[in-house]
Amino acid sequence: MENNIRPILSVEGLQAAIDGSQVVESVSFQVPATGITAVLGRNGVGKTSTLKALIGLITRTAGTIELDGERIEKLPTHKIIRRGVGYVPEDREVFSALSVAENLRLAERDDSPRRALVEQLFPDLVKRANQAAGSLSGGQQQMVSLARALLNENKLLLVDEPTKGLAPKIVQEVAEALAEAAKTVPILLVEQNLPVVRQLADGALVLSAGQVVHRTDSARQFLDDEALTQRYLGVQSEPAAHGNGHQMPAGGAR
Amino acid sequence: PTSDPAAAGDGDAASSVNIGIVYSKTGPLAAYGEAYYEGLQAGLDYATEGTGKVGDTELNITYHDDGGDPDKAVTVAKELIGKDYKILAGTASSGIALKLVEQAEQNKVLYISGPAATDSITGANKYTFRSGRQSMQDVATAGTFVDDLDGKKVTVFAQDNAFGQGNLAAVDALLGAQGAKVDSILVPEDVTEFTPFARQLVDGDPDLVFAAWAGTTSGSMWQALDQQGAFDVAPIVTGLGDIATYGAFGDAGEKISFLNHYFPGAAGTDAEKAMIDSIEAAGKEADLFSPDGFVAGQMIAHAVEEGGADVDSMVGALEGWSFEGPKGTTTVRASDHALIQNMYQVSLSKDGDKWIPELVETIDGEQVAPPEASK
Amino acid sequence: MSTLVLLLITGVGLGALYFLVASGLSLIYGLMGVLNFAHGAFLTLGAFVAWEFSRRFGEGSWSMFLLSLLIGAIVGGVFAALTEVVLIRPLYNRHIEQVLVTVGLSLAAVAIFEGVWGTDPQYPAGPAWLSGTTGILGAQIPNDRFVTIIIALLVLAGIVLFLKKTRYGMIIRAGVENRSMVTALGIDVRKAFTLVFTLGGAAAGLGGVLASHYFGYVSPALGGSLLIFAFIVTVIGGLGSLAGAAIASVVVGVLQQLANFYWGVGDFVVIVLLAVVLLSKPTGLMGKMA
Amino acid sequence: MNTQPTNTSEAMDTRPADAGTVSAPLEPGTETQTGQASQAGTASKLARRVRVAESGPRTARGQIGIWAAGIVGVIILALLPLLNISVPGLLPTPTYQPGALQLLSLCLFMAAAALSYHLLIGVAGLLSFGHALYFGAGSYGLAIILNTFGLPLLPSMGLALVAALLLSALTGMVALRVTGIPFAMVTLAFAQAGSVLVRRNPGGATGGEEGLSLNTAGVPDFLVGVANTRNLYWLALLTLIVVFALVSWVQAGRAGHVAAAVRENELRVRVLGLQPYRAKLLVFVVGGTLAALVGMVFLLLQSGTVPRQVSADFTITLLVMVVLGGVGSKWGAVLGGVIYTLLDQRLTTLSQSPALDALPPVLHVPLSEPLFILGTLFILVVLFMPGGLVGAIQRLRGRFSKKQA
Amino acid sequence: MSPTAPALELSGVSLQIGGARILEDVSFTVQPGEMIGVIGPNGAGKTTLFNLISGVLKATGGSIAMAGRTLDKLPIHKRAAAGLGRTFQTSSLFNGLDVMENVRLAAQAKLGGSLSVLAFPRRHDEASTIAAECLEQVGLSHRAKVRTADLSHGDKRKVEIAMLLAADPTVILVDEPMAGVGMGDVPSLVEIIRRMHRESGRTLMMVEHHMDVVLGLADRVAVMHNGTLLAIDSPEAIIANETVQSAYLGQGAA
Ligand SMILES: Nc1ncnc2c1ncn2[C@@H]1O[C@H](COP(=O)(O)OP(=O)(O)OP(=O)(O)O)[C@@H](O)[C@H]1O
Ligand SMILES: Nc1ncnc2c1ncn2[C@@H]1O[C@H](COP(=O)(O)OP(=O)(O)OP(=O)(O)O)[C@@H](O)[C@H]1O
Ligand SMILES: [Mg+2]
Ligand SMILES: [Mg+2]
Repeated sequence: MENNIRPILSVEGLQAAIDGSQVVESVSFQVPATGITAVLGRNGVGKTSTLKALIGLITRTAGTIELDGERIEKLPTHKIIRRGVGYVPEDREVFSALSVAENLRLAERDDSPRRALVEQLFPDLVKRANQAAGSLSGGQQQMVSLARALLNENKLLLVDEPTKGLAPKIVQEVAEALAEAAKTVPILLVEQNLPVVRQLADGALVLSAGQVVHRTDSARQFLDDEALTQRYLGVQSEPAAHGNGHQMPAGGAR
Repeated sequence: PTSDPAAAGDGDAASSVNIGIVYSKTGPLAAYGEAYYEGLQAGLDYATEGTGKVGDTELNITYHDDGGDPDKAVTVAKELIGKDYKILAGTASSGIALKLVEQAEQNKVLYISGPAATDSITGANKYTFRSGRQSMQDVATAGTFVDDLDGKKVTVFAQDNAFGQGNLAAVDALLGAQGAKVDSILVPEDVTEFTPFARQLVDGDPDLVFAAWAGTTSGSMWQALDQQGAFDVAPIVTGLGDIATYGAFGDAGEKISFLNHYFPGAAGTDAEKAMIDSIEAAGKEADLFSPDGFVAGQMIAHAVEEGGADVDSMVGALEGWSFEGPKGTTTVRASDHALIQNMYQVSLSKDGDKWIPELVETIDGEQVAPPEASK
Repeated sequence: MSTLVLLLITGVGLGALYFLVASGLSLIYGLMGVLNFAHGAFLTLGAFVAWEFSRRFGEGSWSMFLLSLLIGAIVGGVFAALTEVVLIRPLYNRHIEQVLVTVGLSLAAVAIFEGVWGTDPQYPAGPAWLSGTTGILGAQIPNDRFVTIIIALLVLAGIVLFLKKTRYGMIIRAGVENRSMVTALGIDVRKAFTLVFTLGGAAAGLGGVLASHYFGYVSPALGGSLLIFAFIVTVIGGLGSLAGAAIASVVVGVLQQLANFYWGVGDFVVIVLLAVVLLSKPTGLMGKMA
Repeated sequence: MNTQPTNTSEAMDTRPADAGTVSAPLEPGTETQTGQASQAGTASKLARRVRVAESGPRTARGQIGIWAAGIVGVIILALLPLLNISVPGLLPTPTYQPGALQLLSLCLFMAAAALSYHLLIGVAGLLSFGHALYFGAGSYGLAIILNTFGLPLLPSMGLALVAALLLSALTGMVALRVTGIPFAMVTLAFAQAGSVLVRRNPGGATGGEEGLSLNTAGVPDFLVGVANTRNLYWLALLTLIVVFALVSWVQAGRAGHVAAAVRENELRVRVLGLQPYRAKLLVFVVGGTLAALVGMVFLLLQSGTVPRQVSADFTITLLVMVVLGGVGSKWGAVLGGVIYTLLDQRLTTLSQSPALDALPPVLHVPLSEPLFILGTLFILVVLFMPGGLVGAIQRLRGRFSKKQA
Repeated sequence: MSPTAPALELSGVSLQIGGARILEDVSFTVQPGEMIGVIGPNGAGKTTLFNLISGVLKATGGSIAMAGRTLDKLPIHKRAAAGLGRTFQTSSLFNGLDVMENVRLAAQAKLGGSLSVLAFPRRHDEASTIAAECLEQVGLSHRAKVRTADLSHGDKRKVEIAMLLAADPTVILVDEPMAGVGMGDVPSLVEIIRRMHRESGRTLMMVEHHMDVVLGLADRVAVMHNGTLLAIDSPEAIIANETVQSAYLGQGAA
């Protein structure tokens, strides 16, 4: 689905390093101005690192990044974010010593944060507003992390494994929330849960060893191609239903 | 000052003697170090008549900073002794001086300590002498402020550290022997709020107060004494420090009875004139510890003159030696190497921004001689 | 009786002085996790410059005294800001190294002060009233104690307001825990850190000027001598708790005063207090548990 | 909070459940759960980063190379007093003369002292501000025993060592009940108490400000006097070798391993069934006792003690040495100790060189203050040489071998 | 300690923090060799349950026994030494040590926790051999020398499992082992866990949100909700349970 609208994000030859060791080796891709683009790949291929490099959380050593037509590869992180990027990190990274309410207040960039949306999505957080975020359960922390990004109006959301550690019901809710959000803001989504990817993603890019090895406008097509998923994700056959299905995982029969 | 160690050591042994001066050029006692250094230059000049030689023997003097750190001083001392230095001199820090005393004894070199006041240098060993006064002499001078001590209550107001304890013991021994009832208020070291102790002093109603205080807290100590009205109760005696500390007494300055180690101009000897001239020529001012340096210069010159490079002969030459120093007649007591010297009573008065010391009385050295130290 | 009154009030005065030094330390340590060994240097510099200033432009009047307080605070703040930008910032997230550079700075700064002002103490003069006394219940209390107590209260109120009324407290607590995530929320965390450091330094500079009047001298060693008690007060009070530091200051001041006067063991008592508090409540008196 | 108090028999072992996690079922591993936890983690973070530098050349060949260099180094050091080597500026005299030997002995001692501190901070991640207490316990203990009992040197040393061991065990047992900055502060408090005690001069035992002199009556003649500086130098070298061997031994042993793991993640160690407290205590006591040993030999070298040896300043000096060399590395501690001591001792001379007088005051004033140079140097190392000297050497080597490849 | 004593027995276990009841009156028994899956919404108390069993937290009520021996008074390390092993929801590793050292510490603990300074780990001692084997099993041999801090998220999860293998406990608690593991690697991890359970007859409890995995492996499934044990039954029965469906799986589930 080629569209002629300018992509919201275009990345050319991006390289990045952590403590001097190269973890992103020349990555180029574009994120269309609408919909969800999935980033796929096995553990350790550099998905998280790519996301972090985009907003300058790890050192970018080469390449160009254009957000909405403007170059941002030289900007410090907070300036990139203020141009309208929401980031949901992989390890939740809530501020454990701060209360839930403080975590959320800290994230508010706009004059009119969308508190109602967040409260409706995660009522649990309202109940726990004064609890220290560090004492939340893993899933509750994930909600805080997501909520922080959804509070603001953004041009682009970068979301790293948002459904990890969430109960199936919440996974559904989060997926729906993302789908809802994607109506107004494009999302670059790292996700291991393939049923969720299938449900949400429009396009996809696949990483291997720090490089983009496959790009597609249709994530579904990719997932349906057994040879490709086997090659890049190591998955024999991707379960057709949502992750909550009751099928035995591959090799999981007893 | 020459400071080229390489020049030392070589050359004809008979025609030069190596002398190492270890003093604080930097560190907490740098100010004393400077006074000592200037005095020493003057003293050497005076004793060698500007030649730097006694007879044919060259005084090969090198200067070393101890930075107030005993480890550095010991390292330097060992280095020098290893390079065949026969004489060490200097330091205002009692802790460092005692380390050097130890080195002198172990290695049989002459050591003439500087302004360090601790009594334990006196009589420490055969090789150790001193060019300044010691605490006992201060205390004895304090005793001269009351005509008859018999039955009087003398309170020692001091810090509870080696210095304060030493002074208390000295007062007990010296003034107690003259019939005074000695008691004490020992303020723990590190205390910064002296008001209650000042109150305690006033409530004790003494006849004479001897304040032994060192360090930066003296300003607030005097202020507390003044605020609580201690000066209305009894004369308070303390040692007058170097010029830089005159301001520390604050408003109390004019009320304190000072004992004094050195009062410029009091002696009026040739040696003193030479010292003051020489120091002023260097753009400085004669200060409390200038004579310690000057006397050290005199003693070094005399030791070498009489003893050449032989340490035992130097010791022999110094023991019992009596000479005209910047404080008048000065004697090295043969038995324990105490330096018998005059002391002074002084008062301060304020002139605008400046404090001017005034001589009240010169106390004869024999009158305030320390009791003999047992070896 | 009057002795006890004297001990208590002067103890509180001493506590106020501790608090003035500890407040900046506690602010920086509590929020940023930096145990700032250079705090003493901020303090000393503030005191020295204020002394230089009033010496040159005439001392002894109230207006000069107040002006010198202001100057001390500004100098302390500027020095602290520079320290943060040049030394602390490049080492973010590396608390131990941050502590180490402040150790290095304190060594170097004291050496510089010695080079510039000499090792001898200098003696500042304030308004005459300051060195007088006021009688309370038969005890003659030195007047400068009252000034110290009042200014300590003002500083406490000021910092509490700053933390309550602005987002900075929150930003920094979050930033200490996970700095990059704060920037990833679009916040320039560096500015916040510099600001807090500056405030801490200003409190130190102010404390330095007051300390120089309290002790009656300024010397390069002034800051260092107060620092250890400021540390103790900060830790007893609890990480990041300004109220804790205030309470601990008064407790330590009074306790030290009593123990020193009656048994001569003030320092030991304070040390025992520190050990007991930490062993029974490692987070300190008012330290947050979660 | 009504979580049950810890049980009676093993109160210490259950402590973290109380101190760190009682109020919240925190997920361990998110290291910065509370302010306190973040403090506790800092020492380990420091040690951790240095590991990065180490992990490169830790190949078998690299190891052998290091050891070979070490052995050659020891042989050269042992021969120094017999050689006539001059290093102008660095050493005050040729190496066979007492001046140089005294300076070198001092370097070796400080290296040994730094090594004992390395055991705490580098291995177990324990940031102690009270290490000087044990060093002082050694030197003061031996001096007092020699003064009062008149025993010969070796039995006196044995006695002092036992006393220091008991002291470090006792204080360690208490201090290790807390971690992080509280631990640093409790150790500081103990050392401060020791320092105040020493300066108070109780019963005339410690000599107050002035310290004690070595009573040479019990000391064999070959260790007394400048003429025997060479023997003292060899003694210093021997001490360093012994301390190095013991530190290596403990570090490589089970206890060292567990201590290193505790440094990284204490809860995880417990969950594996190991006891952090014991491992830490063992390391603490060994570190303290070794410091006391060094302190004793130091007494012989300097013929006396001073209160500074018990002060927080001295501990900070050790910390500076370890950081200078590179936290987490034994060789770093040795290198840091030697270089710091050289600088500390020699900068005084340098700062008085007449060449400085010619400079304008802006340069002259700071440069003639040795502490200024030292402090600045230290800052520069921390800022620009993470991993200290050893880290820098390894980076250089890494670059070198990359070029070769 | 009779051989027939249950591997784990919880009776009336509760935890209150402040006013909040985190766990309330949880009782159940696990037979030796049994595998229990634990599911429940986020914040239900699953991790807390593990924390109480392993001693990381102290219960405020009730009692816990392992193989007939009460654990209530035992500190963490004694419980571990008695054969209880666990993993953490957020990977909890020795970050500054390398992967090999991490796993070897676990093996060391197993081989005897003596702290004698005389006991030296040799380069190729038993512990190292065991550790190498365990790394091989989770497929991380090639990363043995990498600091765990530098691992990607998924690889850290695998180290956790390897440590478990090396420590070789008899009763095992695993907290969300699959979270963040790429789909392609799930089957092999499932296989490892199955072997741990089946072949050596160990007792296992596993918290996991991947229903496929839970249902495929567990003999019985425990459902937690709001700090209480809602049900503990066979997988089939649990799936059929309507409360579970609505509270946990959500409408999207079959
Ligand atoms: N701090 C670090 N230092 C060095 N290397 C690192 C560091 N953090 C990550 N890496 C390496 O960078 C590579 C990419 O890691 P990244 O976290 O981006 O992977 P990922 O694709 O997100 O994996 P996962 O699915 O497991 O989260 C990995 O090989 C990892 O080991
Ligand atoms: N200090 C506290 N105060 C109040 N509530 C707390 C506290 N600590 C934990 N809780 C709550 O206890 C509940 C149980 O948490 P737990 O981590 O056991 O959940 P979980 O079932 O493992 O969830 P997840 O699947 O999300 O990991 C959570 O709701 C959490 O917020
Ligand atoms: Mg990732
Ligand atoms: Mg959980």
